[in-house]
Amino acid sequence: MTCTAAGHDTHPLLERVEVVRNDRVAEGVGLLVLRAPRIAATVQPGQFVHVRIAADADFILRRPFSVHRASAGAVEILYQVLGRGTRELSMRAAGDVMDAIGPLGSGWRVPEGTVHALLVAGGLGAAPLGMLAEVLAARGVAVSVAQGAPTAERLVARDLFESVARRVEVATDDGSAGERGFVTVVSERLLAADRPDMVFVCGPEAMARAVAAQAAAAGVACQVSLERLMACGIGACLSCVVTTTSGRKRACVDGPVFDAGEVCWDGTEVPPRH
Amino acid sequence: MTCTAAGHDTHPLLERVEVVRNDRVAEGVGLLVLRAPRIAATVQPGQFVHVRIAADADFILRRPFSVHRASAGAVEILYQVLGRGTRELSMRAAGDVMDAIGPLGSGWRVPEGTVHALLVAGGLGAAPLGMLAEVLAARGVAVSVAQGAPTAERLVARDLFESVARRVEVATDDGSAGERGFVTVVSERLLAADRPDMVFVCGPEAMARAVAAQAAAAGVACQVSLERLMACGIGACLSCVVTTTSGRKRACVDGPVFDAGEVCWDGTEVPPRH
Amino acid sequence: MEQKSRPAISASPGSATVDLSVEIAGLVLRNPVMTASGTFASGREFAGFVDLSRLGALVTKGVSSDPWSGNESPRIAETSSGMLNSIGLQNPGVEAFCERDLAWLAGQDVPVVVNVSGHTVADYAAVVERLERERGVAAYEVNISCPNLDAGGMAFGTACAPAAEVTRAVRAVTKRPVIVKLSPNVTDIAEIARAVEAAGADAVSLINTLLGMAIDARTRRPKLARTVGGLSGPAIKPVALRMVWQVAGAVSIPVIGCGGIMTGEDAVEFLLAGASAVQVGTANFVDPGATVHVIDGIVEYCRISGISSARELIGALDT
Amino acid sequence: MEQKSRPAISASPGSATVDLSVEIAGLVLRNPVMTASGTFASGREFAGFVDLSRLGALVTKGVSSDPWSGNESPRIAETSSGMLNSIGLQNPGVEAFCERDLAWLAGQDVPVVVNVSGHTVADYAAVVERLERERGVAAYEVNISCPNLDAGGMAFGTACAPAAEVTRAVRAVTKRPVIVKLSPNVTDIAEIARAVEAAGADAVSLINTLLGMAIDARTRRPKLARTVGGLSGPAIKPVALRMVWQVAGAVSIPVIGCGGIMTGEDAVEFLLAGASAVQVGTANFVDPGATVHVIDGIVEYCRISGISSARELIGALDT
Ligand SMILES: Cc1cc2nc3c(=O)[nH]c(=O)nc-3n(C[C@H](O)[C@H](O)[C@H](O)COP(=O)(O)OP(=O)(O)OC[C@H]3O[C@@H](n4cnc5c(N)ncnc54)[C@H](O)[C@@H]3O)c2cc1C
Ligand SMILES: Cc1cc2nc3c(=O)[nH]c(=O)nc-3n(C[C@H](O)[C@H](O)[C@H](O)COP(=O)(O)OP(=O)(O)OC[C@H]3O[C@@H](n4cnc5c(N)ncnc54)[C@H](O)[C@@H]3O)c2cc1C
Ligand SMILES: Cc1cc2nc3c(=O)[nH]c(=O)nc-3n(C[C@H](O)[C@H](O)[C@H](O)COP(=O)(O)O)c2cc1C
Ligand SMILES: Cc1cc2nc3c(=O)[nH]c(=O)nc-3n(C[C@H](O)[C@H](O)[C@H](O)COP(=O)(O)O)c2cc1C
Ligand code: FES
Ligand code: FES
Repeated sequence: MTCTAAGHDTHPLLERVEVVRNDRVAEGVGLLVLRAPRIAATVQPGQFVHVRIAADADFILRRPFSVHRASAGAVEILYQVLGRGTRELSMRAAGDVMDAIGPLGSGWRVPEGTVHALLVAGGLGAAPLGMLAEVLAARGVAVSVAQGAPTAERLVARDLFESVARRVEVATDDGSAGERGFVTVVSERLLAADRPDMVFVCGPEAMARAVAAQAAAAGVACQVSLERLMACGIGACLSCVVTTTSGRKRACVDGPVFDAGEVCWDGTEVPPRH
Repeated sequence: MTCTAAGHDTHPLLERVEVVRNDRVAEGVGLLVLRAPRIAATVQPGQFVHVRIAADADFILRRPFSVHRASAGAVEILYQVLGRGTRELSMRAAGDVMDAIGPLGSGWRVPEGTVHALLVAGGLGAAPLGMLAEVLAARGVAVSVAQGAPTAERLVARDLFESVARRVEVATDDGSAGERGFVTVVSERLLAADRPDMVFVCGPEAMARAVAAQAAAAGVACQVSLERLMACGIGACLSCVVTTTSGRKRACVDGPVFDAGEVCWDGTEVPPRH
Repeated sequence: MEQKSRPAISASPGSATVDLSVEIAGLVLRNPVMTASGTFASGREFAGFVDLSRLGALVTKGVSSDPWSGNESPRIAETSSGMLNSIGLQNPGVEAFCERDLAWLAGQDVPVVVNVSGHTVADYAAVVERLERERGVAAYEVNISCPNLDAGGMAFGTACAPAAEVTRAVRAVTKRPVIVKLSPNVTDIAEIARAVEAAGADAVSLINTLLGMAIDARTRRPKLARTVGGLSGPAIKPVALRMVWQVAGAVSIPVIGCGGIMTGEDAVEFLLAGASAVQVGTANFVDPGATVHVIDGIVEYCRISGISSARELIGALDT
Repeated sequence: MEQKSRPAISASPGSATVDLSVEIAGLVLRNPVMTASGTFASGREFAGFVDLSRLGALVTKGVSSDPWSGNESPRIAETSSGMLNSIGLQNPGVEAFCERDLAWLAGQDVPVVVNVSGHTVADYAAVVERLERERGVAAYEVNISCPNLDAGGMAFGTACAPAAEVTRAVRAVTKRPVIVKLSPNVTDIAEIARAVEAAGADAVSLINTLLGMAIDARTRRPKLARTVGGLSGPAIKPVALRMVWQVAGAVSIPVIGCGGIMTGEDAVEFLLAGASAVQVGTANFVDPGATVHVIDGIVEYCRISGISSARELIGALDT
C-alpha cells in the first residue's frame, strides 16, 4: 500500500494567516477562507491546522481545524461554533490576522489502484472529507458519499460533494432531507451497493465506530479521522492519545487519520458536540 | 463652605455605553466619546466612570477614568495608553458597546463666593479638570490654568482651557512649549500673581504634593484629585485607600478629590506612568 | 438557629418551577448563592445594583475585636484571569460594625453571616461574644487564614491543631451555626476540614485566596506594598473545585464552595463537586450585579436540564 | 559536571552587549531559559520552530525505569488563563529513552537535563543509574510530584522526609548535578526546599503544577478522565513567583523558576524574585517558538534597562 497522501514528509510551520472571507453557511457553522500560501502549498487531504484564534483572551490554547479545501494560496476551514474559541473565530473578518501551525498530522492514505471510495460524513465530519473527495475525483477514483446531519441545513459541503461524487446519499435526524435517521443506514446500503475498495469516515466517534464495523463486516478497508483535545498539535505533549492495537498513539502526528482496524474503541473521545 | 458640585447625592448606576468617537489626540493619548445619557445627566466635575473594557480578556477588572467633559447624552474620556486595558480601549470604534458604572466618587467642591480659581494639571491630570474649567467659567469664576507635560504635543485639552480660562501658562520637560521644566514653576508664579481663592490640582502625586505645599504656603485652599488602583470603584473592597488626617479613606467614594490639607502624603501612589 | 429565611421559590422571571432553596447547618437559604467575605462590604454599596433580598445569604467583610487599619497601598494587583489583594482585613472593629453595619442590615431581608477575624484564639472568641448580644446574625464564618500571632504568624488555617482550637473557642461561646472558612495554602485541606468538623464546626467554606505575588519588572518592585497577597478570581477556580470535591468527600458537614465563580454555570460546577452553597467574590468587582446573575444562571441551567430543585445537583458529579 | 556549554553571548540580533549566561550547580548555561519538563518532549518536535542551540538547557519529559502508559483521555482541559493536564507521565521507559531520545539529543548543541520519575525511591535511583552509563546528560531533574506507591500514593514532594529520601537516593548514585523539582501543593514549600538541600540537591526547580479539577456542567462529569490534574499556565504565575521568592530566601542553592512564563518580562520577574534560571512550559503549546521569544525578551529588557548581564537581575527585587 503506497501512501500517496501522507503528511510525514511535509514540515509543519508557523504561518501568519489572513482572513479572506468568513461566511455563515448554516446555523452555527462558518466557512473561513484563510490566505496561507505556505500551508496551502503542501497540505494533503485529512491534515489540519492549529490556529491561535486570540492572543489576549482568557483562553490560551490553539484550536485544531481540518483543512476542508485548499487552493493556490488559501485554505478553507469549515467550523462549528461550540465554545469560546469558535465564537471568537466567528467574529473574525476579512483582513484580520491570526497565526496557524500547519499542515499537521497524517492525512488520508489512498492506496494505489483504488477504484471506488466511499466517504462517510457525520455532521462537521464532512470538513476533512472535502479536499479528499476532490483529490479522489481528480485521480479518476469513483466517489460515493454517505452524509448525515441533524437537519437538512446542516448538510455542509453538499455542493462540493454533489459536484465531484458519483452519488451522494443523505440522512437527517429530522428527515428534512434524505432518509430520516442515522447516516449508518445509508453507509450500510452504499457499502453493499458500491462495493468500494476503501471507506473514509469522519464524524462523532460512535458513528465512526459503527461504520468501521460495517466495513469490517463487508471486508473493506477503512480509515477513520479521530478528534482528541489537543494542546501542542505537534506531538510533544501527549494530550491527544488514541489507544491502538500497537499502543497509545498521538492523534496529532500519528493521526488524526487511523486505520480503523488498529483503533481500540475505548470511548475516550472528546465530549459529543451539542 | 457649600458643596455645589458634590457627587454624594447622585447614585452610581451601570449603563450600557456606546462609542461615538475614539480619536487619537496625541502620541499614546485618545479621546473617547461615549453615548451615556444616564451618566451624563448627573455627572459632576471630578467624578469618574468605571469601565468594563473587555469581557473575555485575560484581565478581569474594570478601569477608572475621569469624565473629561459631559454634554447632553455623552461623556468624554481622555485616556493615556499604558497597558492592556487602555490598549484595548484604543481599539474600540464607533458603535462598540461596553458597560460603565458611574458617575462615581466625590468631585471638586466649589465653595460659594469663589472668585478666582487656579487649575494645575500635570500630564493626563488635565482630564478631570476639563469639565471643572467649563463649569467655573460658566459661573463667572475667573480661571487660570497652569499646565505641564513632557512635550508640547502632550498638552492635552489645550483648546478647552484656552477657550474658558483667563490665562493658560504651560511648562514642558523639553521646552517645546512654554517654560522648560516642571509645572510647579508656573503654578508658583500664578499663585503669587493671581491670588486665587482655590487651587484644583491633578497630576502625578509628587507634583500634586508640591503644588499643595505651595498653596499651603500661600494660605490658599487646595483640592487634589488622587489616583489609586481600584477594584470595585464603589467603596466595597478597600483597595483604594488614601491615608488622611482622619484615617484611611477610600479614593473611589470619599475621593478621588480630597482637601490637600487632609492628605498624609505617604508615597503609596500607583507606580508613576511611563 | 436564630434567623430562618423563608425557603423561597426563586423570584427569577419564568423560573417558578425551580426550587433553589438549600439548607446549611440548620439555616434554610432561599438559594445557594452567598457573597464572599470582603468583596461585598456589608452590602450597602451594592444595594443600588442588587436587590439584597434575592441573595441566599450576605457574608460580611471580616470583623475583628479592635479596629484594624490594614496594609499599605498598593493593595491590589491584577494577574491573568485573577487579582491579588493585600487589604489586610481593614475593619473598624466589632463595636463599630454592630452600630453601623448590623443595624443597617437589620432592615434588609437577607440572612447575615458575619465573617470573623482574629490574631489570637481569644480575639475570635471576643468578636463572637460581642455579636451574641446582637440579633440579626444568622451564622458566623470563621476566617482561619489570619496570621496567628501567638504562634509566629503562620495562619491558623495551615495546621489542624490551631484550626481546631479556634473552632472550639468559637463553638464554646455560641449556639448559632459556625462555618469555618478554610485556607487553600495547605498540603492536605481534607485533613484540616476533618479537624474543624471534629472541633464542632457546622459547615466549612472554601477556598480563601491562594498566596501569590506580582512583580513590576520595570520598577523591579513587588506590585503590592506588602509583597505577597491573596489570589482570587477565575484563575483559581480549578484549585477551588478540586478542594471542594476533596473536602466534600472527607466530611459529613455541608461544604460551601468559593473561588472564581463568575456565572451560574460556575456555581453549578461547585454544587456538582459537592458544595451545598456557593460564594461569589471577585466577580462583584467585575459586575456589581454578579450575585443575581449567578442565581439567574443556576435557574436557567436547571430549567434547561429539567431539574426541579438545586439540591439535586449537590454532589451529583458523575465520576 | 560533565557537559559544559560555552558561556555564550546571546545570539539575538543586536544584543551583542548583553551577557545572558548563568551558572546552575556548576553548569554554565548560555542563557537562563530552559524548557519545562513534559512540554517540549525531547525537543525533536520543536526543532522546526526553535534552534535548539539557542536554549539555556533542554529539560526532557519525565523518564521512568519501566514504560508508563499514562492516564486515559481526555487528558487536558482548558481553564481561565491556564490548562489542566493529567498525562500521567506517559513515557517509554529509560531504556527506550536512551536509544531514541538521548541518541538524537547527542547531535544537538544543547545541555540536556533529564527529568526523572518514579513510584518508589528505588525507581528513581534505577533511572539515574541507567543514565549514568550515557554521555550527554548535563544534569538530572528529579520530579518529586509523583505519587509514592510505598506510602499510600501521596506525592513524595508533599513531605520533607520522602522528598529528602528520594534526593539522597539519587545523590548516592551520581556526581552529576541533581536538581529537585518541587511540588507547589504544600503548606510550606521552603521547608521542603531546605530538606532536599540538606539531602544533597544542587539546585531546586519550582513550581510543578497545582492540583486542580474542571467539571463539564452539561455532562456533569469531570473534564479529565482522571478527575484531577495539574494546573499550569499564566493563571498560576502569581503562586509560582511567591514560592520562588520564598524558597530563594530559604536555601543557598540556586533556584530555577517556572510557572506561567510566556514572555521575557515574565522571566525577568522570576529572576528578580531570586531564580537563577527559568523554565518555559505551557507557553510552548501556545507558541512553539516561545522559548526563543522569552530569550529575546530578556535581552530586550536588559538593553532597555541598561543591564549588561542577566546575572544582575537574580534576586534584585527591591522590597
Ligand atoms: C484534528 C482535528 C480536526 C478538527 N477539525 C475540525 C473542523 O474541521 N471543524 C470543526 O468545527 N471542528 C473541528 N475540530 C474540533 C475543534 O477543534 C473544536 O470544536 C474546537 O476546538 C472547539 O473550540 P471552542 O473554543 O469553540 O470550544 P471549547 O470552549 O474548547 O469547548 C466547548 C465545548 O466543545 C467541546 N469540544 C471541544 N473540543 C472538541 C472537539 N474536538 N470535538 C468535539 N467537541 C469538542 C468541549 O468539550 C466543550 O463542551 C477538529 C478537532 C481536531 C482534533
Ligand atoms: C479615579 C481615577 C481616574 C482616572 N482617570 C484617568 C483619566 O482620565 N485618564 C487616564 O488616562 N487615566 C486615568 N486614570 C488611570 C487609569 O485608570 C489607568 O491608567 C488605567 O487603569 C490603566 O489600565 P491599563 O490596563 O492600560 O494598565 P495596566 O496594564 O493595568 O497597567 C499598566 C501600567 O500602568 C500602571 N498603572 C495602572 N493604573 C494606573 C494609574 N491609575 N495611574 C498610573 N499608572 C497606573 C501600572 O502599574 C502598570 O505599570 C484614572 C485612575 C483613577 C483611579
Ligand atoms: C478584596 C478581597 C477582600 C477579601 N477579604 C476577605 C475577608 O475579609 N475575609 C475572608 O474570609 N475572605 C476574604 N476574601 C476572600 C474571599 O472571600 C474569597 O474567599 C476569595 O476571594 C475567593 O473567591 P473569588 O475568587 O470568588 O473572589 C477577600 C477577597 C478579596 C478579593
Ligand atoms: C502537558 C504537561 C506535561 C508535564 N509533564 C511533566 C513531567 O513529565 N515532569 C515534570 O516534572 N513536570 C511536568 N509538567 C510540569 C511542567 O514542567 C511545569 O512545571 C508546569 O507546567 C508549570 O509551568 P508552566 O506554567 O510554564 O507550564 C508538565 C506540564 C504539562 C502542562
Ligand atoms: S496535541 Fe500534543 S501530542 Fe498531540
Ligand atoms: S475601589 Fe473598592 S473601595 Fe475603592
